[in-house]
Amino acid sequence: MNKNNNSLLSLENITVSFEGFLALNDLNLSLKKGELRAVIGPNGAGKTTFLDVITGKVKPTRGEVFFKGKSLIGRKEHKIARLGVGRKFQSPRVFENLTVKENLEISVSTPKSPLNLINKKIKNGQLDEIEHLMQVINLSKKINTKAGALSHGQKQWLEIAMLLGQKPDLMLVDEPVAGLTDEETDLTADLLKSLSGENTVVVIDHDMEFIRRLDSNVSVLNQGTVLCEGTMDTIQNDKKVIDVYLGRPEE
Amino acid sequence: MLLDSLFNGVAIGSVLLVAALGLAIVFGLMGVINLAHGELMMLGAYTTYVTQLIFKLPLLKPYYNSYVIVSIFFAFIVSGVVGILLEKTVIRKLYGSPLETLLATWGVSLILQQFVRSVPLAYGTGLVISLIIGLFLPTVFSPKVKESINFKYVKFSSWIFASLAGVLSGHLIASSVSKLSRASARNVDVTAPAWMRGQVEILGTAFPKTRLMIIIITLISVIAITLFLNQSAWGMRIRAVTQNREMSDCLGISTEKVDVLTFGIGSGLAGVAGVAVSLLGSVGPNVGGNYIVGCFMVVVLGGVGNLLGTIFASFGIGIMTDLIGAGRLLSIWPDMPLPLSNTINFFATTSMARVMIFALIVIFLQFKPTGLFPQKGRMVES
Amino acid sequence: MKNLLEVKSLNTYYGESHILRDVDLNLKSGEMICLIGRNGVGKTTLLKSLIGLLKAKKGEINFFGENISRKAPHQRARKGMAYVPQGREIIPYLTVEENLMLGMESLPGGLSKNKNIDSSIYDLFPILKDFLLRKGGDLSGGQQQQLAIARALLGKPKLLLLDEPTEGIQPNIVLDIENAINLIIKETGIGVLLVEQHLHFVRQASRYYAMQRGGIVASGATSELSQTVIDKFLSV
Amino acid sequence: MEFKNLKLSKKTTLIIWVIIISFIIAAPSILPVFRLNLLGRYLSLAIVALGVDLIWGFTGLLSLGQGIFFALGGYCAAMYLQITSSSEFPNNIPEFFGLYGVDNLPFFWEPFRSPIFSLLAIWVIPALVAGMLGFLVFRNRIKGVYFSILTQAALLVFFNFFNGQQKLINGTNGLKTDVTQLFGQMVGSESMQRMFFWLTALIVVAAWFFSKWVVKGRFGNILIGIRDDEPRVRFTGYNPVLFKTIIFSIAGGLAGISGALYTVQSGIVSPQFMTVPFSIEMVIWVAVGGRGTLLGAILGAVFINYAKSLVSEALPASWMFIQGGLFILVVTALPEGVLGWVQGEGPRNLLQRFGLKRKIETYPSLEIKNKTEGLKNE
Repeated sequence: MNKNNNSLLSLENITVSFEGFLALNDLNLSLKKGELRAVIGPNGAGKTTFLDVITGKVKPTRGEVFFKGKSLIGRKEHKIARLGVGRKFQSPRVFENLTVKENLEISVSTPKSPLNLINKKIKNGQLDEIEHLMQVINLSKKINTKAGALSHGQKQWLEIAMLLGQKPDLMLVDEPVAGLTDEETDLTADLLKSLSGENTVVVIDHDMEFIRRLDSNVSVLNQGTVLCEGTMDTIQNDKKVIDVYLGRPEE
Repeated sequence: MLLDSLFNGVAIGSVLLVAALGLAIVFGLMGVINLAHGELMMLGAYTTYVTQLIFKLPLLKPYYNSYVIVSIFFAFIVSGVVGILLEKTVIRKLYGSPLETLLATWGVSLILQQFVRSVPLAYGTGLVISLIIGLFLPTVFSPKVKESINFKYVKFSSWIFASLAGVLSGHLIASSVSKLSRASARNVDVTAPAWMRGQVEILGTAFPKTRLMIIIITLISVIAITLFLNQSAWGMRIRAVTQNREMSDCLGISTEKVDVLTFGIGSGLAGVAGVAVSLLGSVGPNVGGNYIVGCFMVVVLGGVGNLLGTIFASFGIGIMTDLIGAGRLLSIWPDMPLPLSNTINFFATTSMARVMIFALIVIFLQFKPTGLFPQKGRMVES
Repeated sequence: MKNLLEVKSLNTYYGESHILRDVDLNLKSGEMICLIGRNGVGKTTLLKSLIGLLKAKKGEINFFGENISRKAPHQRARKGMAYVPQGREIIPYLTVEENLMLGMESLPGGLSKNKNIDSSIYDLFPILKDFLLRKGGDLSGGQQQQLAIARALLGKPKLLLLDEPTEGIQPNIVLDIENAINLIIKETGIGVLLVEQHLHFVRQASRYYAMQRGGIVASGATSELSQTVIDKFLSV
Repeated sequence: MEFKNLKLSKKTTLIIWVIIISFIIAAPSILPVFRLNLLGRYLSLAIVALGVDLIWGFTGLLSLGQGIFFALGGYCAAMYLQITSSSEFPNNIPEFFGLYGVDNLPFFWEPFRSPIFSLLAIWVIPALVAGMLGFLVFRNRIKGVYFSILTQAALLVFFNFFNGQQKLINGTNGLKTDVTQLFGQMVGSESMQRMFFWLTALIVVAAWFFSKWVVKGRFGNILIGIRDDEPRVRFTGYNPVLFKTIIFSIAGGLAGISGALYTVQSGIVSPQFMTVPFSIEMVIWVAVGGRGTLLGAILGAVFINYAKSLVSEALPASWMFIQGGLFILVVTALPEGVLGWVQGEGPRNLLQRFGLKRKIETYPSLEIKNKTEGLKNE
């Protein structure tokens, strides 16, 4: 077994096939603890499927996923989440009929058993945590507002806060700045940057300005496989990447 | 013996199949569960009854023997038109919220049940006739007329004409067939014409002709619907919309029309099933309710969006019902151990067979939650 | 010459996200124009708003001088717009032949009156003839792309909307597709609105519009498409 | 599914409760016995409606089979009453057994000699059956309409089963309670019925407090989360199967209690409790009252049933039309029910609502994904 021991997450030869269509094709990728990693790639490169495989939504046709040395294949979504994998979805998916506070309560509560939730009051430490998170995302004043009434950007941030509240060892963030204004985009980039080090973060996005601002290692996916990895500068000068994004060089 | 059992199973299965066919098509293609499906069957059964009485009139008497065949067409049109009306008024507003559709169609089923109780069948027929004229008359005009601003007047006046025609025909039927002129909650009976009574002998076993007739109706319905879906222009449009609604729209297909048509055909098939059901027993306001849960079991077991699944599930359930319900396993295997034979005896009635089959389906779903033939790839997006 | 398509301050939302912001654009018959910009800037949203899959919240879409921004996609298709979406959107369980026939739905009389596929389409895409009875979903990406374009052309459109026709397709097929499209424009004089990343193809358009964050930020003749513009709007 | 979740304001809740309670207290003195008994029955139906609101209004599970659990509760209560009152019959077992030549009490009825066991069985047995059925279905991520039609099929199966078993449970005839005795009094007697009325009223209030407690805190929020976006709940580390099973089981237990109270006040339990229309009606009580409000369930159950009995007396044929129309009207025009309508901007938007405006789907692609997920998982 070719398991890299100092990596937090490693995907080995992952292949996902939907009725003959290869969404992921022999994908290999590994992440060190505390790393911030950006993943880019053209449409249909398999970025979202890549997250689906890690979080247990899609079972790969072939290959292995190791997280903290444990295989994730065949585990249920909620079990993987409890192991410490948190995910933020492409369009913000917060519980719109619950208030900001209730949304955060759901994310910070542990243990996540029905009995605990129905019986016991939320722990004081967890309340403090919520307080803290609301300051981080600047929503302290909207504590009792229904999440559905928040602006798009606020929802994006609430979802990031919910992700943080889960205290995951690995945060998977899918297009966090879609539909945000320039200013919000910059703030989000700074927020994510400040999280790395303590947390391990994977960010998927299209917005190159944003990715550049993250100032991290970048993996380029194309046709379901990792095309190239490196810093933004390396990537930009890589011939394969330019080909994918711009087509063949002009004759 | 085995042939007997097989025939019975197929007979039960074909009733299920013809009843479930429309439901499965509408569910598979549109993602809508229609709880009024049973009542659309009921309308088909009453149509058979009305047709029968009309064919007893002196003018039509010579053709009496063919009334069952004619009523299949009538039933298809009556239930289909009511279905179209249902789609245009209620279902269309609820696409994308299947649970709400479930409740609304249940409301429709209550209204339809009470309708046949409180409205004399003659005037009911008149109403259906005006619906048919009202819905179809405006469609015969050329596209040029349709696009003009005055088309709404054309529509309006065709509805007036339709109501007049409906009232007149209702009155005509009421005055010529006295049995249809009064409302009644009592069950009525359809008597099969002479050529359909009695039995046929095949390979030394006697089969009732009505059952054979139902098998034939089912067979024809399945073949017709398969041909329609696979060969006709509208069939192609329906398949396209089911598989990729947005792109079909972009190609110029009016998805609205496709929805109406699909629902109308599914409902029409319920009417055909109603004809079959009317041959089996008496016809009453509740006749559809007796079959609807069987249809649901077929849909759940067969999986969505696959005609083959519906067919397999129907015959599977039909044969199982016969095997369990008639206690046939015992006669096939007489010396089985006592506890087993006791259990089988316990379930050896039609209603207990349903209990057993439901348990089997729940067990089956533990292994294949999507049914026998799950739809592959893109789901219905409505 | 009058504009075939004229878009005026178009605004489209996707849920609450404001995707298109005051887009202006015009196109003449016989002209190919190209939309450029990185992933996620709203190019696909613009095409979807033009064909009607997304309803524009504000603004006008004039096609042959008629504002069609309230019409349903199938009505726009019948007026002469054809759409080749990203990802092709072949009807997967229909055969290639049936998929092609669907293209004729937008002709007067629709499918019911137009049953024969114009064989000149096989001159453009010979490969399709060999696969007529296969299921559309079984074709490879490049074949599906050719099928999608052929399907669009069979409706004899006045305007063709092409969304990344060369994406994920092997180079020789890309050339075939480019040639086919150039030929169509020359022969039939239709307008083409192209969304494209591959520079080679972009250069064949007469004009370009560059998009960023949902708005048009630059436009001009493709011959003047300088390296700075490319770097700014297109490259990684 | 898209609908707003409304929390009734404290003030509204209080006002409604004051009205309900003052009506309940006044009822025995203003209503004739016959009407009082009817009101008592309808109040007991409010309990099953609370359960429907818990599973449908809060969790998004549309069960069309609550009649199963309702009837189970009724059978448990009726059998206890029959057994305790059977001393004058041969073999000291309920009379009907004699008709089918059964001499010994079937073993599974044996524990029902104990009042405590019976009292427990009234809600524990339905809760267990619901829990088991629910677990098997939820485990496979069967949801939406699939869940609904499966529960309806289950209902019919139970109906057939109870209808067919003369020797064990008196089949079609059901079990009568009005001729049995409790504490030395006839259950059908006026004083006993008055007592049951008070008991029912008390239990309705208790059941409301209990339901309120269930949905109040984080547990209830998870239920709402499951209703609105189940995958998201899963990715946050919760197991929806457990939550759904528990709430379905709770609703089953409430249905059982409701069925028992209804049985002793109507004087009989029979397989008729498990007919399809009755179970669907339960849903419409909640829909009319306002789903996700709990109080709406109580009001809906009582008022619709009262209206039903009044209309049926005056114009027997028209109730089905009215009820059918009500279904369609509520679903298309008043998706949040009467309470939701009053609480929201209903009165002001009266006209607009009748224009049947559709809400804009916020994230179409996401919603489609959710919808199809239930059918597509492997």
